[in-house]
Amino acid sequence: MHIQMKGIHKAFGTNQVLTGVDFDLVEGEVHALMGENGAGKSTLMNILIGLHPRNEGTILIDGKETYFSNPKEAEQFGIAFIHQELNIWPDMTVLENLFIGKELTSKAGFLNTKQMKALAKSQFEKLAVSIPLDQDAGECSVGQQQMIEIAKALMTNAKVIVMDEPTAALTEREIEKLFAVINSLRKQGVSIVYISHRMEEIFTICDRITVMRDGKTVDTKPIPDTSFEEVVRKMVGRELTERYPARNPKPGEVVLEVKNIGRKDAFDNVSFSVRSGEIVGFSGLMGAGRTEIMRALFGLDSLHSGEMWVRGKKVNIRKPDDAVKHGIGFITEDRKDEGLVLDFSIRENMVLPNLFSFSGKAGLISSKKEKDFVDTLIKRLLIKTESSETAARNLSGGNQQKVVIAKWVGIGPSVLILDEPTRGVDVGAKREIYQLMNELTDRGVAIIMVSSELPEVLGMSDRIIVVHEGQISGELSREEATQEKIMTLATGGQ
Amino acid sequence: QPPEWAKPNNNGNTDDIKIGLSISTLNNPFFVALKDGVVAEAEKQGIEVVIVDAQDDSAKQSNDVDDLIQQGVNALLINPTDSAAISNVVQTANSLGIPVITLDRSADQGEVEALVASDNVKGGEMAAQYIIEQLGEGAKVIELEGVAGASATRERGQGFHNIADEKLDVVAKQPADFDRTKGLNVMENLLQGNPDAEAVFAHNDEMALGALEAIQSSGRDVIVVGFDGNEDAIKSINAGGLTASVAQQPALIGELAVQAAADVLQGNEVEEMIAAPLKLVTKE
Amino acid sequence: MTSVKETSNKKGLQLSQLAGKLGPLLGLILLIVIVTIMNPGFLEPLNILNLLRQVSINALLAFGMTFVILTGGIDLSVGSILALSSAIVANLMLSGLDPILAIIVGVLLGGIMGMMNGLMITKGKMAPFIATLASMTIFRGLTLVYTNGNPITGLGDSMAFQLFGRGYFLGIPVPAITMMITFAILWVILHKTSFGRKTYAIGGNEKAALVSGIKVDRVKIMIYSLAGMMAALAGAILTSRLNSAQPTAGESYELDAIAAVVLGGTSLTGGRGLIVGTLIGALIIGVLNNGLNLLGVSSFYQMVVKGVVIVIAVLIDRKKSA
Amino acid sequence: MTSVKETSNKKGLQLSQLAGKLGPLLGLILLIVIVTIMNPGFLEPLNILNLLRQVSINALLAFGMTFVILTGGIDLSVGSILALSSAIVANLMLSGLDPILAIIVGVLLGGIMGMMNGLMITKGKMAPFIATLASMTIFRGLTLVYTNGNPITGLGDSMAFQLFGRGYFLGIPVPAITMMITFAILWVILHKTSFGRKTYAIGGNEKAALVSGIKVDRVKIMIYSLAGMMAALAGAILTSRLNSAQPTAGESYELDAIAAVVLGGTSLTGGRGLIVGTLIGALIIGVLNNGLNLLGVSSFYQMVVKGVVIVIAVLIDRKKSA
Ligand SMILES: Nc1ncnc2c1ncn2[C@@H]1O[C@H](COP(=O)(O)OP(=O)(O)OP(=O)(O)O)[C@@H](O)[C@H]1O
Ligand SMILES: Nc1ncnc2c1ncn2[C@@H]1O[C@H](COP(=O)(O)OP(=O)(O)OP(=O)(O)O)[C@@H](O)[C@H]1O
Ligand SMILES: O[C@@H]1[C@H](O)[C@H](O)CO[C@H]1O
Ligand SMILES: [Mg+2]
Ligand SMILES: [Mg+2]
Repeated sequence: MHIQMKGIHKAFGTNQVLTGVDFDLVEGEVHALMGENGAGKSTLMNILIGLHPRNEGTILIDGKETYFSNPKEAEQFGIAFIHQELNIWPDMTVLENLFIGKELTSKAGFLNTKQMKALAKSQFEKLAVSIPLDQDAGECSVGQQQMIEIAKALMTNAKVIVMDEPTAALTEREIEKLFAVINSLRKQGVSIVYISHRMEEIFTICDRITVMRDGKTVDTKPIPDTSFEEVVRKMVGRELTERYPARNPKPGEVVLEVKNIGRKDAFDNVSFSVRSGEIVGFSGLMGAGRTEIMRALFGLDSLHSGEMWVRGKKVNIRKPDDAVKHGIGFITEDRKDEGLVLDFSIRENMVLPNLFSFSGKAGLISSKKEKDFVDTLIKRLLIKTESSETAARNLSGGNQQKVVIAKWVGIGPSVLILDEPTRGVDVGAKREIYQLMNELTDRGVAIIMVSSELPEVLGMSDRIIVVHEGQISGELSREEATQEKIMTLATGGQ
Repeated sequence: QPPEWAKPNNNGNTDDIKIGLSISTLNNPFFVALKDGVVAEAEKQGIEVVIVDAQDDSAKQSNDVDDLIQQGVNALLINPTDSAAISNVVQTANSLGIPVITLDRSADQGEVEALVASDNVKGGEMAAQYIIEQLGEGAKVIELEGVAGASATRERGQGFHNIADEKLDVVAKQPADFDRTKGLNVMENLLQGNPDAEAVFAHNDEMALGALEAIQSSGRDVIVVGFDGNEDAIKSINAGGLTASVAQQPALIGELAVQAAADVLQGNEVEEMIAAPLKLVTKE
Repeated sequence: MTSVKETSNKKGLQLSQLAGKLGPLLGLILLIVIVTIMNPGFLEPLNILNLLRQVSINALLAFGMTFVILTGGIDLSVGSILALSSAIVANLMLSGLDPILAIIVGVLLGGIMGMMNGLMITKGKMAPFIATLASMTIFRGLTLVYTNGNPITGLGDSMAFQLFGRGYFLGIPVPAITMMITFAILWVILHKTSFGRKTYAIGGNEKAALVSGIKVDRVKIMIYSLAGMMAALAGAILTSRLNSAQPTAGESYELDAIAAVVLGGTSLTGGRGLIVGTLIGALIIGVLNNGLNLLGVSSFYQMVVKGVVIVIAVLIDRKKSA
Repeated sequence: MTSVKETSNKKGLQLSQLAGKLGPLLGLILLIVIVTIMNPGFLEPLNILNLLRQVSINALLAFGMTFVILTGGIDLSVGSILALSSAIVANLMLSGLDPILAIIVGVLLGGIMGMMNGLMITKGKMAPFIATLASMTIFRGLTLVYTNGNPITGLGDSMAFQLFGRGYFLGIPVPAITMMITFAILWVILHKTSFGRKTYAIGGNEKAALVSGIKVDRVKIMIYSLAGMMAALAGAILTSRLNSAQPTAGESYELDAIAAVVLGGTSLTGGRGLIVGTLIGALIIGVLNNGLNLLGVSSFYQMVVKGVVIVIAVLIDRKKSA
């Protein structure tokens, strides 16, 4: 299948998102689509499959003008879409999830479960996933859910598959599996649109790349003819120096220490400590239990065993507000779900964890204090916005993430837990976040960073703790850490 | 008292008389008939009527009457949702010099020119008497009560028990809110718990008709005495369904009330209690 | 994830699913045992038949409500739809239409009223609560206008019509049979067809359903229409039982229907629940009403007991899933 | 994102915010104009005073409901709390307690009843709809048990008590003054204190609020207690107006209160809305009730009109935000 999109324009209300985008996909290629957050990548693909109508422009498929009025039509035509946001029904089984909206039925109109099971099984075998089909999808880790989505798309026998950040929730292992599948699909003549913010992946798996900026196509090139630096420059419109800013850590006293903490069915016997001014990276395979450890530390889930000390004092954290009182901040995995009140302005979001410090004697919030505080943070974190009153909803992903970080910077934290701090964030914003982390540690904050991106873990951590099946399987210093060593520990080898 | 500046200046033309009718609820045929009686009589006398319906909410009724006063009515006909709750409204009307006549139910306080109603206590006694006549003393009776707290419920119950407590055996009583559906459901259950019941006294015909359905589908032989004498009930009595009903004359209550209002407005004295006669309807 | 974890996970899952299914049933059995001990008359055949007949109206409303709640919606208007369609059916019969035909027309009209809810909610993007709150008021008002506040009586004595609400077939009350047949049909639709799958999908994650190409609006409109049809069917039974159409019929029935759905373990946030649970929930409410009456509990205390039972049932349900 | 885009975004936002604020007000003004044209008597001073008094009870309930709905909850029990607290206050007065003291005790008791809702919802993890549906039944049942179904009368003639529901102060009905003072206090709490901010945060994203260290459970419990206190305050006014406590008082008042909140532009999903909108919403309902009465519209048609107005208002609101 050969797809040509020409001069595509799209506005949401008064928000002009696409202004004349050209995109071309030939048979059997893996075509990277890159651009900063909000450049319009997802929107362009949503237009292709008929989820959004376009305002202007033509779409040719194999030379013929073709427009779909809904995603189902596109799918029937052979174009499948793995969406950026997971489309998972947590209360439905894996099997039900795989066939949502396209259940196989008998002639009489009843569901044909047997046939669906057989089909699902064979697809899972191809992907080497082993998730029981009658398990609830909600019980699966984010990574497993992503694999379900991928299987779902592959099952349609599509000739074109759009993958919108398919690896954002996957660890290296799953990514390898996925790449193997992509390679075999390519051999069968299937074309793939591959959207990702992970530069390494683009250069590993893709044949061509199209870069978008501010709703326009900047350039399309074969991968061998371009370089990492060129792509970045075209994306952000300026030169970016090295990806990970240099760190010169000066670890101080131990700020947080946990001893033998455990939680039933999640993790046990976890002990570690973090010093002020230090970044401790947490690495591991998907579902290893890192997020669960952090949630429990922060009081979001209850601990069933173990002890915690903050600055040498034993603490009992049962609720997030206890954690906040002890100066612990938590930037969660999913900023939209747990990080931001999307309808709140930047200001309202930023002051949320320490409202009390803006209230006067009568309990009234002083808006001047608030405003001064927020404006300072916006400047310090280089948040791109016209004013502090802009709703968080209207910010790009990277800027949203900065607002979440700012929330916690505001409480003057001793310990900051960052869970996947740059997931789905573009290169430029990523670097700014790293710089911010450095600034924080320079001022004595202890940082715990959970990340599934190995280069990031290696690039930013002073120490790396690897988690395997709910237990700490090893610890590596910055000097001794390599991708291989981490992977060995993460998979339970010695 | 409302401030002087806010009081309405009733200097409109006093030639056309306008009366306000506030009804407790129009979701009940009894009150629909009562309203029709008022409308018919008013038309006959060339009086304009404004009608408001409280939907059985005392608070809404006081708002409604405020609104009627606002429209400059010369007299108020009030069918109270509750005798106590209406008192303030009556007092307000008194203070503005608007005469009040209550229908079917009384007002506890305030000056009322007349109460036009059936004698519900007597009606309750009539029902008990009739059951004794039919089944003899000591018969086992179930009582279906009206809306809790309504004066009709209280008075009919009171009248009924005046006699039944000594001469009958009331084996169960439950409210069914003057409602046919509830009458059916409550009766079905009560029959199960009291298989030896011989008679039912329902505080109105709607409940009686509901109870009758329950009795008929249980195949039991129980006599049912209702209250109101509405069209459906009388049909049922003639068809051998209901045994009897203490008939009120809602339309007559309405007519009498309008007449009383006209009298008062012409400066005539009226009786404080105008009783609409009750009549026991049975199959002839 | 190790295979050990998976198994334990899965077992836990099945057990809790089982408990989720059995919870309401155990509650029902417990209730029946208690009531029977206190008044053995409860188990008499006639009482059981009565009970089934009493339950049928609430159960029908609750079946429709189950679909609505599974999509994450709510329908406060079913009681008013019941009354309006009942009034129309009665009038059609008065004007000489064949009773069975009148009932069919009534059910279709109920479907149209439900469809209006569906349209307000999908095309008008109104919250289901507020859309059906408005239509509850409108339909009730129309019923009162239409009947002038008076019951419609004199429905004649068509045998078929009388049987519909009051009759027996093979010794079982016809309304109970209607209820069971409807249950069977809806069970199949919910669990064995793609329409049922879509119902769950919409309640579980509406955005994802949309992205997956499910015609969310259409499914919802059909579901609210179904709820309307169920209400009209219940209305026809009530009309036959009362041998008249009551303008106040069905007032606050929506609350009992919702209670039945929730007692049956269906989540108000949508996406989770079973229609068999709703049947059990309706039976629980029925046994409670019937049993408390048999035990001679005053209707005031009955209200308290019913409220407390709902709280306990839901709390136990929560505990289990936590 | 370019700065150009942002500006246009922001202007759009402000405009729609303004429209969101003005929409209900424009609706109210339009309504007043229409009613006045059809019956100029509407604008007479006494009628306006009456209107304010009539509105006050619903407005007080709706103020409390605004907080509840802003957190994404709902409270169906306010009508029953009104009745139960009113009965208790009346009885306290009968037993010789000073009326003002009795009212204060009543309001506190209302707060405790509301707190029970809050506890069921937070600690019991029950859906607000079902928790307050249950407590609505329970509190109503308790009221009936407590009063034995009879109104409580003979409350004596304490001047203070009579003034509370019926009196005037500086020419304005006391209930209207109570309403305005309460409004002012709640406005400050909602818009100027951290408690108010937390209310919005919980409704906007409960998980994010929790992660931000907000004591979500505590805030919610306080909010349901507030709703209970507002209901009890409304109950005290009603008791004074009716010079008696009515066991059936407040039935279905929750629906009018919810309607007022929604007409005022507050979203049922929580996180968005203004208490001034609720005041306007309550006035819209009040003008409708009063105006339709003045125009002599029959109560049946009034129901239809009220339902239709709700639909239209919400539809216009949706259009604007779309
Ligand atoms: N449904 C919508 N309504 C309004 N604006 C939208 C909508 N969807 C996307 N946008 C806006 O369109 C712009 C482009 O969004 P899009 O999701 O296509 O970006 P993207 O390139 O996929 O970014 P990311 O890398 O963060 O996924 C953003 O400014 C976004 O806020
Ligand atoms: N909502 C949930 N319900 C049940 N189990 C869950 C849920 N979320 C996660 N799990 C399970 O908990 C375990 C640990 O998951 P966790 O999210 O902590 O892993 P992680 O190391 O952070 O990996 P990632 O976030 O990259 O998926 C996994 O076995 C996962 O399947
Ligand atoms: O007297 C009336 C009628 O009996 C009616 O059926 C119910 O209310 C009573 O007040
Ligand atoms: Mg995207
Ligand atoms: Mg994680």
